[in-house]
Amino acid sequence: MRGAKASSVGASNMPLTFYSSKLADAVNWARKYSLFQYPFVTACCGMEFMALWAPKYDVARFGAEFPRFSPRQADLLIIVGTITERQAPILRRIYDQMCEPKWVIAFGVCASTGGFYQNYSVMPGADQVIPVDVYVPGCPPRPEQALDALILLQERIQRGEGHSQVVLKQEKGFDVPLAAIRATGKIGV
Amino acid sequence: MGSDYIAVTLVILVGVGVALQFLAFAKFLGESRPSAAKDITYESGSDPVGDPRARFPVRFYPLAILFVVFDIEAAFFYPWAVNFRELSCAGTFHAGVCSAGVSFVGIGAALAFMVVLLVALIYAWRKGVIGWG
Amino acid sequence: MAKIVLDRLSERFTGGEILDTGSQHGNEWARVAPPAWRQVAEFLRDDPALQMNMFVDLTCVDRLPREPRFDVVLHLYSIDKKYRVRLLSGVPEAQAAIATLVPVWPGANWFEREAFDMYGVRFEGHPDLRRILMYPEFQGYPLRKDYPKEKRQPLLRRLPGSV
Amino acid sequence: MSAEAPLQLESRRRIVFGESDISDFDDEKDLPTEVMPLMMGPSHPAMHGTVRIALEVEGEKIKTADIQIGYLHRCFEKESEYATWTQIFPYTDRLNYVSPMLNNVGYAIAVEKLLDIDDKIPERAQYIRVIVGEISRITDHLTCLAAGAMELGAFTVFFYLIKAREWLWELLEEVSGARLTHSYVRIGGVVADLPAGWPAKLLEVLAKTRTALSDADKLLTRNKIFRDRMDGVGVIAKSDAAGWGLTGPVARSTGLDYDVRKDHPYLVYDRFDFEVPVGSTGDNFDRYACRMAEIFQSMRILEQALAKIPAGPFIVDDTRVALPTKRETYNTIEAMIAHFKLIMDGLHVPAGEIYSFTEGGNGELGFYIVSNGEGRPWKCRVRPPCFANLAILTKVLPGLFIADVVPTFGMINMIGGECDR
Repeated sequence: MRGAKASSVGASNMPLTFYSSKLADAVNWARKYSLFQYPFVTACCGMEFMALWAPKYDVARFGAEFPRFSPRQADLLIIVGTITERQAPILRRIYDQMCEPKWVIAFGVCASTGGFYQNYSVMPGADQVIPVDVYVPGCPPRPEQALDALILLQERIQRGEGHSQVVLKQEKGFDVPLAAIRATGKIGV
Repeated sequence: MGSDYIAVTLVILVGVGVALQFLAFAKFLGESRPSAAKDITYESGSDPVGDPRARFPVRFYPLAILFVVFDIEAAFFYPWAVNFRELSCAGTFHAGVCSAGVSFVGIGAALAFMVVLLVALIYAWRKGVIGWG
Repeated sequence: MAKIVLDRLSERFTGGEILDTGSQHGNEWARVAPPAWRQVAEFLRDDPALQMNMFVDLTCVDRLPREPRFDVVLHLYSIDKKYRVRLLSGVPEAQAAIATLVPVWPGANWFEREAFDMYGVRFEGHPDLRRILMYPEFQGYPLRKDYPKEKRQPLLRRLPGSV
Repeated sequence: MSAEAPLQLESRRRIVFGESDISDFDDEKDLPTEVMPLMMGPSHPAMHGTVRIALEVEGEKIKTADIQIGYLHRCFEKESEYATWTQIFPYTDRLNYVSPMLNNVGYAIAVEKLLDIDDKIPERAQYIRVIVGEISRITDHLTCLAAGAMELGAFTVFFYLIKAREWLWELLEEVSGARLTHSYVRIGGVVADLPAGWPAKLLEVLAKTRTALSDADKLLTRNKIFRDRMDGVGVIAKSDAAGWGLTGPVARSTGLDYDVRKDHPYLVYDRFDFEVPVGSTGDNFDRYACRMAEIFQSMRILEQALAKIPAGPFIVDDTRVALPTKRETYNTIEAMIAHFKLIMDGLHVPAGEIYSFTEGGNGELGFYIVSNGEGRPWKCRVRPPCFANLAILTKVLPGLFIADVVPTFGMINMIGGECDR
């Protein structure tokens, strides 16, 4: 077992940190294997993305194959293809409407940096408007790269380094918002 | 007789318990950060236009009512089906054996019920309520 | 692919509407004076010998040093006769405007909107002349030679590091 | 109570006691309804992510539809003005990214005509271009039908057809090195010869694809639900087809028999016999049937091409245009100089204009290229077939239901890269 990651709660109440980090690991484990993706598909990478769902490179093996076409029910936003300046507000709107915790994969070079379209209409990378967790190079990336990116993201989620997880830690002081413990400071309320 | 009620209450308790458990997980273990941008209605990424509370054609209403009527009609068939053999037995019906001959009450009750609703269905159909015209 | 198109045109329009004709790499082309643009187009569609009924393409070429600066280029095709022709018409930058062809071929609608969006050539009489590819807040006409390639006009950016 | 008030009551009474048919309800006088604007936006599963349709809806019926595109405008023309003639090939891959080879071939033919070397292209290169082009056409139609069926709920068909497409992509990957963005064609021929044993694999894959297609066909073609959603929906009249500039399967489904491979044969298409499937009513089902039939015709072409392909060079050996082979470059000074000049100065196309057109996945894919003799094109315009095919939806959509937008838009096969360029 990895050493219990000391969450930011004070080290004095040792059982609390041990308990909360174990629970955090458990919760992150649950999140990592039930990612519901919102496929924000725009361009050629979409064809490779279809191949990802198809029997040969099946993404269902990683528990992330169920696409949710509403941001309300999704926690993983996969940006597949080129994001143009006209698409940017729409991408930002979809990202805002997703519930935390949420993660973002920029699938393909165009989503990561704009690729070889450096011109007036293409936005140089989706991270100009939203924070991205995992960048996948390739134009289009091979399905194996996409699966690798998914595994990379799952490891980040397990370590609690996802962007929205980090932001939450900064704002609320600990990884998993154990409202009950936070409210009373005691375990097993 | 008492044990039946215990079984039923147990089923209800477990059902409600599981539901509440999921709600508790969501409330205590999930992050909740409401924001203005999150509350805007989702209209495929675009700014929502128009007001959803506009007046829409009346056709939706009769169609919905018809659905409710025939859905509940289907629900009535379950108890009838469970007791069908008992109802169709003229005499007393005990442990799967009917003492007297076959009575028409079993099938008749359902048929009467269906005919009444069938007439309503035909009337609605001819009025053009079903389908969009 | 046939000389007959150019011959018919020069027979029919003797009043100087057809400035020049030619054939290059197997394409017949004719340069038309801008005022006669609609008239020549209608003739090509309605003439029984030509019947140019398929609207293929309409675009604009920015020949910067040369005046008139913009060339509106129209490609037509006759399905039954299998003739093809290219009509060019020079339009100066000052008042870059030409008659619309939407009443002649409805397919011209989007192509003219795109030519307007990319080059700024106005099409008089077009039912709905607005940008088609770029967003309405975009200033300028990107495909002109003097518009720099990477001059972005972003709608939205986030502060680095912010959420 | 003014004079006409009782009349108002009168009509009210007539409705309540039900002497009138319900269809009278809908006229504006009795129960006026308001039109509700609805955005079927870019980020929508059925809108391929790049089209927004601003609908005005009255209950379920669409009154007006304003199709807004441009969400995937990647400035192909502006990029091609800053790239050399050979560097434009990767951009052409990403035009109609469902059938990239057909774009490569279309662009290469246009530049070869400008260079006046289109008659010096070796036979083998032309055959290879036809073969990889037809494979790309099959993957185009497979993807369109798969996505169209999935949007109507037929997920199994999606898996069958995408599995078939996977086999074909593997073949193209063997030939060109990439599954989707091949950049395999060069000016003057192709970049490399077919690998050994490849034709045998192609024949085997064609057999497997036929079984996958017959499975999908059994699931869909006589399926009542599918037919109800497709028959008589989104009808396009044949008289409209030419005026709107429709080409490809969308035009052929209306009965307009126009296929560039038959009417203006290019490469070696005139040596193969194949039919052009033509529909009759121009509704969604005809477009589906045309694409399905075209796949089988493309397979026939492939089999004949594999039988007749001659041996020989796969690229023209004119060093002004094509790179000499590696062995020559290292061994002879002339090839070294030619190789160096071609890499450093690039290709020089004589000044001139050309509009060359080929049969792309969605119809007539035209390249209008203006060159002023430099290493870069002055203008390289693409005539996108699906741009014209999509424009007619503004006329077709009003009157349909909201649910009918999905199959109609799916069968038009609008590809973002090609439509917005």
